[in-house]
Amino acid sequence: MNAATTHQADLPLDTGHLVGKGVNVRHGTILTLEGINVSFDGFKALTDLNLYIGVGELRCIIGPNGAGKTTMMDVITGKTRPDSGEAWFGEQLDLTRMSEVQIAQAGIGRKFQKPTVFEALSVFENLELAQKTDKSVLASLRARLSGAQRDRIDEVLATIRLEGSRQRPAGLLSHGQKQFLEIGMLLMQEPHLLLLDEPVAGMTDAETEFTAELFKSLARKHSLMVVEHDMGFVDAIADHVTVLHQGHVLAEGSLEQVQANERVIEVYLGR
Amino acid sequence: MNMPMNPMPLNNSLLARAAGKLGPRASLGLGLLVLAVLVALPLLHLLPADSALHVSAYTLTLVGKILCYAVVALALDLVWGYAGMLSLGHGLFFALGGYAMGMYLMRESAGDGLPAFMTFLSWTELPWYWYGTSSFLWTLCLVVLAPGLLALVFGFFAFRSRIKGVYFSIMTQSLTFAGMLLFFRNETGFGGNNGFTSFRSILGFDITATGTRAVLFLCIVALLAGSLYLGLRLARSKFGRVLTALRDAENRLMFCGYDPRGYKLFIWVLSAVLCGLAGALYVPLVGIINPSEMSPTNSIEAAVWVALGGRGTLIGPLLGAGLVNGMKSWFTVAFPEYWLFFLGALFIVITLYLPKGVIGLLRKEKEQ
Amino acid sequence: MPTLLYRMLLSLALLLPLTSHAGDAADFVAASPARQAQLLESWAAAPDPARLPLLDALQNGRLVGDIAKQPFIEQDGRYVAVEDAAQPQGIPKKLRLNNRLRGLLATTQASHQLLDQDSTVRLAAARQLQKSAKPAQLALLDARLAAEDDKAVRDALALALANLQLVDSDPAVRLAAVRLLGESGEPLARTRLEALLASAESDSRVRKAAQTSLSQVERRLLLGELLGQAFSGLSLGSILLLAALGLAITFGLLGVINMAHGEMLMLGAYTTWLVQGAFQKFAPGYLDLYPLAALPVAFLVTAAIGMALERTVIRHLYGRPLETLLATWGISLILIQAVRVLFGAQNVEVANPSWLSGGLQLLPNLVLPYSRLAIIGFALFVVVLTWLLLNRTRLGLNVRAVTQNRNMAACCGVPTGRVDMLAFGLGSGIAGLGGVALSQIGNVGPDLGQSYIIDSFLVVVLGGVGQLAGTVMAASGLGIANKLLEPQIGAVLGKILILALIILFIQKRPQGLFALKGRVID
Amino acid sequence: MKRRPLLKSAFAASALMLSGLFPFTVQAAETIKVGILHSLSGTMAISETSLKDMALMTIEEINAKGGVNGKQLEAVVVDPASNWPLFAEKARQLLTQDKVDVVFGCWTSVSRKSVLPVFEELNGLLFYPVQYEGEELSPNVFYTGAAPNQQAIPAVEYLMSEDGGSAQRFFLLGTDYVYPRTTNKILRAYLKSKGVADKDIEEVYTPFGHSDYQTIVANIKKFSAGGKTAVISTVNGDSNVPFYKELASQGIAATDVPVVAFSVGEEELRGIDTKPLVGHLAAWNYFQSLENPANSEFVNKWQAYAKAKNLPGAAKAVTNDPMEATYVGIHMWAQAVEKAGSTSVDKVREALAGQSFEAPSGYTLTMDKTNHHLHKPVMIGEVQEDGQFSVVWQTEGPLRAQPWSPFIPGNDKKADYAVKGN
Repeated sequence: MNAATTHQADLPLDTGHLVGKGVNVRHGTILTLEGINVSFDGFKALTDLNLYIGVGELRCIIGPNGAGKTTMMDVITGKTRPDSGEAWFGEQLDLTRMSEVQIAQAGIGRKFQKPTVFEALSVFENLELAQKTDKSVLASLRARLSGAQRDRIDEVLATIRLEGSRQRPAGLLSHGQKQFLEIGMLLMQEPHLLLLDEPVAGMTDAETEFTAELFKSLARKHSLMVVEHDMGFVDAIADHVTVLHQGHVLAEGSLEQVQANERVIEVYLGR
Repeated sequence: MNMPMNPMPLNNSLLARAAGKLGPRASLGLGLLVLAVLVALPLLHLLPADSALHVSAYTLTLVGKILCYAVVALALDLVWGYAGMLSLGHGLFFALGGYAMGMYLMRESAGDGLPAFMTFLSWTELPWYWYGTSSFLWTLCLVVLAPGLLALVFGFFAFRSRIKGVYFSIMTQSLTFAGMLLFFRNETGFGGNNGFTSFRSILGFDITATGTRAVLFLCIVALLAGSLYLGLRLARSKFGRVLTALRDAENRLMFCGYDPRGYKLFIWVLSAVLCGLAGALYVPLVGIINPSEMSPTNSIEAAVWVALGGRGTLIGPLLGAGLVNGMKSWFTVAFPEYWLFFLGALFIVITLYLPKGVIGLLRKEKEQ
Repeated sequence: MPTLLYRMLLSLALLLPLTSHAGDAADFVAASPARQAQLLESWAAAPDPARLPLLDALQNGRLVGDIAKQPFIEQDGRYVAVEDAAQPQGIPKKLRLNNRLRGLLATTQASHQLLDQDSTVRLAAARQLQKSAKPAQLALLDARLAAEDDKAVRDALALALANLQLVDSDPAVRLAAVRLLGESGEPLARTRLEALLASAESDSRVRKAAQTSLSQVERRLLLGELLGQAFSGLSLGSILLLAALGLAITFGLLGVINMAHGEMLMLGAYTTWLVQGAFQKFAPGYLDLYPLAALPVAFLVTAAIGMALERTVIRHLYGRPLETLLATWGISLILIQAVRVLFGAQNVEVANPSWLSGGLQLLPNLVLPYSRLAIIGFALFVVVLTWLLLNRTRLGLNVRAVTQNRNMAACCGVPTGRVDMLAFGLGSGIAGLGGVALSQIGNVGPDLGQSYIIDSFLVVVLGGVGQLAGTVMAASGLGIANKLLEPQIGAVLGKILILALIILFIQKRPQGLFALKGRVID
Repeated sequence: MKRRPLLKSAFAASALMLSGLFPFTVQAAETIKVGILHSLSGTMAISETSLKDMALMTIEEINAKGGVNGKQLEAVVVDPASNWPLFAEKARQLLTQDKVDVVFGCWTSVSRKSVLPVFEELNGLLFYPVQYEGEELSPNVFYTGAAPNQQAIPAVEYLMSEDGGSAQRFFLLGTDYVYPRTTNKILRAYLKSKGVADKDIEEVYTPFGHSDYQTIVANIKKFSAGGKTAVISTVNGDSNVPFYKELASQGIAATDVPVVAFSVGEEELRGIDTKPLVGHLAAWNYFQSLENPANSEFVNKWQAYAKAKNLPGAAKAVTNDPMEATYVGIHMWAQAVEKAGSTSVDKVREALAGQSFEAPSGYTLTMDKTNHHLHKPVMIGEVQEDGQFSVVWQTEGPLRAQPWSPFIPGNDKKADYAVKGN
């Protein structure tokens, strides 16, 4: 229990509105991290991290445990404030100055390592809550689903193959189904950038294969950043891979390039 | 923030709604029946005392009191059962509403002079916060504003710094404790330990007259019905689903783009205002308001009503408030020395064996 | 010079063998209270060692009189005749004193003790006379001062004399007296000097000296007051700490919102009472030692009750903190009512043993009560013990392992069930120890625990859950803040202000003073 | 069967209401019902429990002598649990559901204020046995405890006398509620009339349940350096133990600064080691240590009763002023019922005026003809080592109560007889 909250900046309360409808991506880069440093009580989680993700790119991040993958996602989503460095979403949105909610509304979706869905709500309702719309208190009080919104939910239900469970409480789904539901919720948010933390953990081979298909079809329309340990999965989807080690980028390139990199081998196989 | 504060049964609220959907006609019928009984009670009270159907003032006051508590339980359930924030300070909001009404009643019985306790403190004029309290309309505003504003300010700070779980409970408890200490002081200007008593009239009507009592009772029934309707609408709206989501996975909700603070604040203030209204009706009915209503014990007891009845449902808290208070009324006469044992054992048994409360028990039987 | 003459005459009178005190006891027993007061005053001015046994008997309440007003001294149930009394007629009655007579008696005894062989007795007597000497004793003090050879006693006597000399007709004597009073740290000296300044004192040198002396005295008094405030803050802090320490384990480490924690304090205090009763019955000679015996007993009793509760109720509720709140509240109701039915709703009497009665007179206006000193020391002892237990023993290691990751600990072969039970027992036992300490300064009744529960939770939350050091800091901080605010704005507003400050403080540090930082996975 | 749960909850709700409608009572044929309204749980249980037992003992005693008007008394005991609204509810229940003819009960002023409207509305009869602040005179209440002039003022007179130590400065210490505030207001006015200056009077209030008296005792010490000081304590209940313990451990003896208390009796002293407190004072209308035949019979009877009923702490059972007032009240009511030949409230009220009773205090106490208060003697007792008081001073005879103290402005206009809604 504690406290990444200590890194939270105090923000005004009324952030229940979309910050920017569109993201300025003139230079073709959706995410820019430059010189990011994060430390917890002396432990350096990220040191001088630089990372760029292009529009429509599908990027895989790999790295041993403790390499700083999750902390990096925390920085991008506003959960952790970097001690120094810059984080830009597109050209104009400074992620270090935005709250988690503002970042989510600006179009960054995140899937947690451990699938988190609203267990007491049905699958349909989970998707309904995630849907991109006005998310202020007043709007929620008055909200009625329009036909188009309903169609969109049905569409996503079909995409994640959960049509048969639309009224089931999400808590009763299997682990893999929860993973899909969470991905479906991300889709409902219509984000520009999706951060996916170990999306295929606990999935069957068939499910993994299906997920790979799904991600490939998502790329181009969205930008994706996938953290994954399953090299087979990485091989199946990624054209570009980044290796993180001890809080900074160790290598970047195609999977073959990276796998051939001496330093990567050293890190993975030990000295 | 993995405070496992709400291991709520997964599908509780779903079931609740399922039950509602399965037998809408039956529950509506039953609801109307209860409502009819509650409306009939004050009318029967108007019958002459020797009539067989006469409802005594004692019964009416007792049932009225329990209904006021039921509103408190419902209000607490909105923040605890639905939004997952256990408040141990709802007694404060209840008492504030009561005090606001009490101020009016004191002015009414003091006439043009100062309330007796002020004369006693040798005060020669009303303190500023008493201005306007002789007006019933302003009093109604106060009944809403006093608890509402306090909840707004406290909630704003608390939710801004993400105080939740146990911390939130302890902070609310301290808040009501501080309020109690403040109101105990005679110089605070609310009658100190004695609080307000000896009310004479309300809007010019004798407060002990059967007619006044009946109308008061009807107001309480209306408040309860209104709160229930409001609760039902909220629970069925998207707002209600966001609250449930908030309770179960606040972080997920934030990454979905919802700002939890606004949601929490809204339901928190609404709940406080409902409590205040219940307090305002409670005071003329029982004839006294004093700081012990703010004692942390009272607020804990309210949490027990909710837990007993079944949180996260709308009917549960009402049942809980009724059961505990009914038992209290009976036990304090039947076993004056031992009733605390019953009450204590009840809490233990409920938490150990009935995590979903009485409602859960009833539903479980249905499923079999 | 009438004063001088008077003094010489008196001194002469003192040297004369005292004519008749043979009837003193009889006179006293027969006299009305007003006459008794006169007798005591005259005896105070003209002490006689032979009268001491009589005065001692009077003070101890052993002087009795029968119907014929004959004096006797009660000894082990027998009545020993004083002077030439015959057999007592009827059952003699104890001589009742009122406060006025008690005060006079103390003065009279002191002036008799000035003649004692032992210099410490004389010193104590001189100190008493500083407070209560009457003008009639001027000559006596003068004479004793001249005859005294012990320096400390002489200084004390000089000060006692100076009090009386403030109204001397000779300005030089007054001046010397005023200067001497400047050395004193007695609150009474300030009053006397203020009275002198307010009076029609004509001599400007005396006035000036009185001003100087007054400011000297005031400075010393201020020091005493400040130290006193700091001490009372520390003492309150130590009490809060003892009350909260057990909770820091049950709530802080196990995550159980133990509303019955206050009742563990209460049970600890009741155990103390029972142990006291047992000593009164079986070992009255060692009665003074009962608090020491009560410590282990209270620890064991409350720990056993705590463990029983853990096994039967609480272990079903781990991970559901808000439900432990309700269940333990039920437990607390039952415990309170059980004690009420068993031992009665009234408070029971727990007497301080002699070594915890009274206090250490550090400055004339600063007394540090032994009971409070002992509690501060005891609190430190318990903190150190708890720290050692948690950080230097196998059990402590297990407790920390279980509280950090229950499943992992279980996989490593830690018997989590047993560890939970022992940890809860430890927390309850420490609360029991706190109860022993609380019994020495407050009341012991069924509601004892209720008054500490809110403060205890605040201390733990403020300190940071699971942080022993934070708990210590929070307790002493709250204690000192309370005591600093109390004289300024009163106890109630002080407390409200502190609660408000805590609520604001939690804003800045929602996890308390001493929270760990780190990455958290949701 | 989808309706069952809902029907069940309806059943539960109606059962609940029935339990409210028909509370637990046993109807017996020829008895007179007597309500006892004392808290048996909660914060006030500490004081009120023994009053309940005393009332039961007195009723037993009256029944053993054949009852009242040939009928046995039947006690209906309820527990208002130190909860003030519950007091009102229980009072209404006793009067309307159990149909009792008289109620003995209440301790705190707020509980009395809470039930007062109920008694006035239903024309019930309440006997209130505790010393209180006055400022009230209801036709439905008989006050058998002391009014301020029957306790506070004689005590201060004593303190100012030579035997009491000729106090010149007064530290008025109380718990912050109406009784201490009224008493202190009266005392201040009285002291002023005796020429005591404002700077020689200090008034301090602590909250309920205050347990840390370090600062206050230090202040008393400081204040007492300015001249012969007495503390007049209206500290309530539980706070007394820490207060006296702090006095003792900071070395304030009764000879230096005597404390006279109006709320500390034998029962409270049971919880305190009195050895360091010898010489401190209390003012009451009765002490257990009084030596007269009526009292020794009273004390013996109580101790035997406590033992027979196995009351907690029976071995050390003590009597005190409110217990005596309860005892006297019940007897007076019984006498009045006999005189009136009926339990009708109006007739009993009439019969009570001028009723008298040989009280354990050794005096014949009389109910005033008009003002519903007893004429009572005032006694000052000194704390003894054994937890008892020895009387050091007492009034010549019983004093008439002044519920409307002349020292409070505006009271001269109040009628000295009972009027509704005062």
